[in-house]
Amino acid sequence: MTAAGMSAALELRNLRVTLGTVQLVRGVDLDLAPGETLGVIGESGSGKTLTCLSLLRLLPRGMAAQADVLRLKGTDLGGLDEAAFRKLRGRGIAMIFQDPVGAFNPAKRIGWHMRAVLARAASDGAWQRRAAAALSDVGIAEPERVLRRYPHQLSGGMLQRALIAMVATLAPDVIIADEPTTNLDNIIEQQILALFRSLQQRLSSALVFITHDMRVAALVSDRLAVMYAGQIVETGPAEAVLHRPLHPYTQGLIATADALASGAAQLAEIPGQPPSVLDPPAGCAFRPRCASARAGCEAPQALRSPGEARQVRCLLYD
Amino acid sequence: MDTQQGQRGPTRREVFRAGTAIAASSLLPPPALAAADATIRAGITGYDVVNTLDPAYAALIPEYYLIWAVYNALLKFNADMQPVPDLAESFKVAENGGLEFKLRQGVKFHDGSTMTSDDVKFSFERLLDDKAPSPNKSKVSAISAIDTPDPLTVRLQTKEPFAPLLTFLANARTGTQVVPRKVVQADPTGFGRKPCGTGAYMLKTWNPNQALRFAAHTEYFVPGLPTIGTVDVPLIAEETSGVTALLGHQVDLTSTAPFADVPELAKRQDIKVLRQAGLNTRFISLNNRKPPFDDVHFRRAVSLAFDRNVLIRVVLFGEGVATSGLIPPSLKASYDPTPKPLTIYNAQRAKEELAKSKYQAGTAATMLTWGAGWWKRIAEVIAAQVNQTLGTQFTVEVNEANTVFSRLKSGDYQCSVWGWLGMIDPDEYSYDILHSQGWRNFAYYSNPKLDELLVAARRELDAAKRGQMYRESEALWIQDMPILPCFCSNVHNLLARNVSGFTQLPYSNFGDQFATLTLSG
Amino acid sequence: MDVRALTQGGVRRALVLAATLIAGALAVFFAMKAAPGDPALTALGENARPDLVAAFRHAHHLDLPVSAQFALWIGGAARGDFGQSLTLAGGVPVASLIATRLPVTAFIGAYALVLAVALSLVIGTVSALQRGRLADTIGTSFAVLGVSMPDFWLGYVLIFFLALNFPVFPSYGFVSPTASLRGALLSGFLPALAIAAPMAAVFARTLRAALLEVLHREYVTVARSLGFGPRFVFFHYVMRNALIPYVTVLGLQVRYLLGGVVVIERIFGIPGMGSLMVDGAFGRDYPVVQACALTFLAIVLLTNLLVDALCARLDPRRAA
Amino acid sequence: MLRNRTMLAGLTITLVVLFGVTAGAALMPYSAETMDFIDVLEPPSLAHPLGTDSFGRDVLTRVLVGGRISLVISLCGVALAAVLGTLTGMAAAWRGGATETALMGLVDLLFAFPSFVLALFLMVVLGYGVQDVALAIALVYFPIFARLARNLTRVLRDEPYVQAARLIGQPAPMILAREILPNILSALMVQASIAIAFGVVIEAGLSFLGLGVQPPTPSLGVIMADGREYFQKAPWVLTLTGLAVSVALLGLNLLGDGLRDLADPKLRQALRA
Amino acid sequence: MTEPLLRLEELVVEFADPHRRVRAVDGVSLEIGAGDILGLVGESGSGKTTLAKTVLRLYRPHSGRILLQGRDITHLGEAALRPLRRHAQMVFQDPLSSFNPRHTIGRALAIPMRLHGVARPVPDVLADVGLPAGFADRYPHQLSGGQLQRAAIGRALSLSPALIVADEAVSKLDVSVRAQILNLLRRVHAERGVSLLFITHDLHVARFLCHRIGVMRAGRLLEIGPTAQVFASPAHEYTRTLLGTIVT
Repeated sequence: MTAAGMSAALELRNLRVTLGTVQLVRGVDLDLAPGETLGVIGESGSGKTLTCLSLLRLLPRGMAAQADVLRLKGTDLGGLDEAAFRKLRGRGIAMIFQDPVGAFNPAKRIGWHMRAVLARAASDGAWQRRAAAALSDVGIAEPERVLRRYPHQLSGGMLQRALIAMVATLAPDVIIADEPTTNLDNIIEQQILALFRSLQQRLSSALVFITHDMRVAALVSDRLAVMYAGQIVETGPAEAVLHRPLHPYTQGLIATADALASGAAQLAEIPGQPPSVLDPPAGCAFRPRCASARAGCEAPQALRSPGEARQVRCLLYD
Repeated sequence: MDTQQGQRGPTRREVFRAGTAIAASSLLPPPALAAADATIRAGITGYDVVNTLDPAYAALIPEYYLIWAVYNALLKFNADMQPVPDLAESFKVAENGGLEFKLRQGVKFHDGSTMTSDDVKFSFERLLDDKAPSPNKSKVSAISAIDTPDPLTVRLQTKEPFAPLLTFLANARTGTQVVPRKVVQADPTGFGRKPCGTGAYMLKTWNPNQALRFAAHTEYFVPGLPTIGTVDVPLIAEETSGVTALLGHQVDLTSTAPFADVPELAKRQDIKVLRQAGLNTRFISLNNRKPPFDDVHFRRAVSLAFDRNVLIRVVLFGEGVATSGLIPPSLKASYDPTPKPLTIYNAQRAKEELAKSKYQAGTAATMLTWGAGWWKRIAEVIAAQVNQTLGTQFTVEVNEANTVFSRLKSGDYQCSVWGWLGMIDPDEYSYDILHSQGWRNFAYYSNPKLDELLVAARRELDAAKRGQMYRESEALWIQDMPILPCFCSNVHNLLARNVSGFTQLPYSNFGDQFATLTLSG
Repeated sequence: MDVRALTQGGVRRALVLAATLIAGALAVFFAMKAAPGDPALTALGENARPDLVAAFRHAHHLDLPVSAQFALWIGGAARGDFGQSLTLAGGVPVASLIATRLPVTAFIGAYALVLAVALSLVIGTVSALQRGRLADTIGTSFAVLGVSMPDFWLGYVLIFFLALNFPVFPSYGFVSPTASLRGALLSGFLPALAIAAPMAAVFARTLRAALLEVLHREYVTVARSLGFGPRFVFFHYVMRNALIPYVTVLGLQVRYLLGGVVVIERIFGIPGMGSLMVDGAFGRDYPVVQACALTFLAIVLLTNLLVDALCARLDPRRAA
Repeated sequence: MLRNRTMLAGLTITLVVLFGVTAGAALMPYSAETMDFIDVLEPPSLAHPLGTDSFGRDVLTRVLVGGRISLVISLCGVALAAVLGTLTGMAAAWRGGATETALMGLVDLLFAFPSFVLALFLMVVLGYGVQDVALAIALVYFPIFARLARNLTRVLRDEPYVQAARLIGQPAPMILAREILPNILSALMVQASIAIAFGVVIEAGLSFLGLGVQPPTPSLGVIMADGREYFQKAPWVLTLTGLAVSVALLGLNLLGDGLRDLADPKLRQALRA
Repeated sequence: MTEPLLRLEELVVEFADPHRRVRAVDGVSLEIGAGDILGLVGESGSGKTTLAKTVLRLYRPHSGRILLQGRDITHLGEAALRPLRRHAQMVFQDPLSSFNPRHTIGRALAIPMRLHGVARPVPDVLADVGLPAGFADRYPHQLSGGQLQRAAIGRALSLSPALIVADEAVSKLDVSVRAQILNLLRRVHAERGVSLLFITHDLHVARFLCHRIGVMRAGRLLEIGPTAQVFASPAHEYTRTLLGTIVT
């Protein structure tokens, strides 16, 4: 609730995503202050990508999303029709995708993509010049040359920069970045992360940064939210979550990462497998893998607030 | 049946059908259009190959369709199939079989030159020339000398009287049409593609395999003819397509019509159907040398075992008559109208004959036939009926027409659907098919008494006596049943409502009628 | 370097094309020689005299060994001389027959292709956009029905139920487009439709599937996430990329299209390559059948080249 | 949902057709070949739902019997094409290099001929008859199966599980038979169901032109060619027979569509090419 | 001196794509001793996977030599390789596609053992990698990624190979499962003494598991050395850049 109030960039309450009778996202709340970065950590099937897509109303066919509240900069988005909502995409909320290669129309040059985006941004001047400027803002050398390239002629890192440039051109209030560096090599990943930081300073957009990698999340985020099986199981300031994780799942993830980084002889492991999306265990979904599981865990758990700006969905903190 | 019929294969249909002016005579002559500008589209149906328009070397039916329009012979047939003068003004038959012709005066070829007796002589010599043999040579080989005492007189000598010669000199499929000596000698091989005759129409353009265009010969020797300026002749491979083309107004006249369609088409108001008994004979050729047809009783049994009227009904859809011999009804002078009991369906007698034969029920035989169209239907119906009546096991084998003909010629068959069309003299039906030396004798039938009679008939110049001899011959061989006569089919032409002036003859004439065609509004 | 790669690609393609043509010629020639039937007898009549038959065989080199015949033929073919027709149009150079027939078939084929493309673009698009609704059901049903109808049967049905009742479409014959374009379009309509119907069905199904597949691509989601309008996304993203498989299938179907031409030409009496080949087949006109088969082969190969070039234009990833 | 309905419809029609051409034909009170020269060219009625032909035979009976013949011809042709094509395609893809170039060159050559031109040509060369038509269908479809099998095999060849099979030392024939074939079989089946439908069309087309099956064998093409002879007089024979053929093919095509939708996407891609 | 388990000499692998030749591996020489764990790190396109598959002779090298247990297998045909296959096995990146979707896990494990005459019950093999015996009857799609990767390791181990090549064996796994597999690999190495050629782009993982590390870029092996040494004092500029990305 830190960033709540009229000034919140984004306010989401109790988001549920369903596919037929299956609940894929089971009540997610998000709050972002302007310029804030929220890191969302989760494994495959945790529902983090669906949460993002439903914010943009771009869920795949067949899936339905419902939320009690969805406000962007205080404006209620719940009642907007598709035509009105469309105008909001890109400029109100924009998204950066995991696979930069698949994000571009393979039949068109980068310049075409830039031009199409520039047509949405209200500004003047020759589009080539502005497109080149936008590309060079994201650190692309020789932007004029890149404009003439087709997507398949560029590396993933280059494409991700170009996509970021496109989004940046629209100066959205909220940027959602869904595992934007997962498909990239280490060195490029570092550069893109740096780019995100500088971009955010420049645009003062709020950023939702989704990742499965603790270390990456820590680099960019002000606050962290950890998702497991369609629910947020822990949130808090990034420093606090990394150093004093509360939820057993978060604790396990951080222990593993620490062990790897320190070169220990044996890695701390979380036993078992992530739950099936189609049939998550009743109650606390982490219960079957949890060393601290006890009586009561089989009941659904609510979020508790054990400390300043922190929340955790675990019986241990009652 | 026509020789080409066999080889052109499945989709080919017979051509030599004729028609009397059933329709034409009942109508008043319609007012002619601006005839010189008019075009008539006369579709040749069932064929789309025309190789040559040189009468000496023509072999295909559609070639003759057109040759009849481009050339004239000394004689032509009248509606009763009697030879009457054409290029000749008159003719005399001598006791010894020699013929003398007085030619018309001032007949012009298409190139403007005048026809003389020398051109006639040249035309016959060409047929007889061994160096470039014509397929029609046999038709005129009886001629021993050709004299041209003056430019308008031609005398033909024969070693012995040869009665069919007169018929062969008519404008039919015998290659005796008159060609200009100078033009042919200038380019003997190219002549077939650039024909030049005395006929009512001359060739303008030739689109191989597609269409030909003819223009009126303005110096044609019959005053006032031809009436139509241009005749387009599309070559329509599928006979059924010819019907749809006529119904859809893409052609004005067709050379044939599918039997099945004729009864329906005849009911329509928007077209005219010309039909009459044709000059043809359809039969089952039996190999008299091979079992089981080497037994006369078996042959008789089979002949008695099927109903020819069923063939007429389901194969011809009523467009024909059952026959008891080879000579078709259109050759009135030689035709024998008396039905022969051996060719009339009689299950009881059939079984009796089978009992007398050395073969029994269960005997198998293969009946050859070919391709699509109604030929295979004949075989199917006969085999089914014979099997039902006699308990035999006749099967139908469909082959390529070429193959069937080769097998017939080499005697490598048991029985086969067969027939001939367009033959204009009884000699062709009798001598050729059943004389032991006849070249069409694929039955390998030999009967000395018949041979003798047929040779005598060839020499008989008196038409009435000659006709009687053929009737006798038919009664003679039918007892041996060397082949199974089946039927004679009608010939048809389809005309658009506004087309008149087409006189149908039994031999499926076509181009010879272009001259008198008229269009009404 | 791009230019060099391109020309190298061009040379390679030309070589492959030439090799395929030669191999095709070989196959066609020797297969035809193995066929039963004697062209001399077809040309001269079964009762032709032996000396005539011998003369015919000599004149057309039929008396030479097959390998020598092939050498003569392929040598001529390389110079555009396919010999002379034996039986169909005796003595006429086959090349000139083909020259008069090819434009007709090209016209009918192109006509059918245009009809099929036009029909399939509409049906495929509507089906994909209305997926699962009534329009889709109707469109898809048409598409499946279309492939299920034998084209020759459809040809007959069109003639008898359409042409004979609405004389604006001739039931028979063909007007050359050089003589009258209107006449050509009218006279070619029914045959082109008979050929096009099954093609349109296949194309429509392909387009529908391709559109649905592209609709699921991430770049479509990305485009929408950037706020691009639905029309813009559909034409520039979805349709543009769905055209790639569509054109590929179009190219593959040319062989069926040309196959359809063969039968339909004959039924409608259209003087094209198809009816020429059928007649040649019936008439044992070796040179004509060989030249036709080879010409058809060349048409397909050239179309493939064209489609490849088009695909390369549509899909920069495929460009050299 | 829709695809299930499509497939269900296809399956239903196919089963009805199969029943018709087997048991149905046997149950009909008429014979396909025995002629009845009284009830000639009767229009459709209760006694003869599709009318009678010019020999007085019940057209429905003939369509059912002919359908069986046509189906069997197509089935044999396609089966031959599928077996030879699959073997060729798999061998080419697995061996690669010159073998692949040579084999696929041959396949592409056959593939470059317009389908019906190839069939027509083969009929001229082979002669007419049931086996010849089946052979022509086989040769028309051989390149399609060969290309499909080759494309699929190339995709699967690089799949880790196939590489794993190589690494454990399975001999190539065993890998092809055990690891690859079962996984491309569904795509081949889809192609086969569509090919069988088209095979019937090829048979019908050839026989219709008079170059295919020859009477009295009543294949569908023969029945339609016969009906063409007297179309003006009795249009139902050609029209209704063609309609019956269309419905049967509709079933097969719907079934193929349904199967295609069920096939996994990687194979679906290859199916198209 | 004893011959190393695997020796590569100036190995070059080229691919002919339609337009040009691509040199995926460019003159790599290295050795792996018995019981050694060599990590190959590098970014995508550096040629490390191609190198791994060439070592196992899934690809045919263009030039150079591959010696496995002292035997030159560079140009051996498929048939000659077959009996040698059991000595070198592989674990793939994508666990699901490493199994024939139509075979049960039990069958997938039994086939290699039967081929090479190893008589060991499938449940025992499953137990080795921490899977319950009941999994033998399941099909691949019924297992999670981590479970499948265990089975894949079990399949490789069942032939008692001297060398296992693991190509990004944990990169497709969920974060919470990765540690399990890494621990398993380490345990397997300790218990069986099998050598590992471990391909990864994750430097943490490489440091955790490998004795020695080779750094590849654009088909070339830039440097190779003991893990601690490479991490502490990288010889190549590129290695330094790469190590700079490590977040601690």
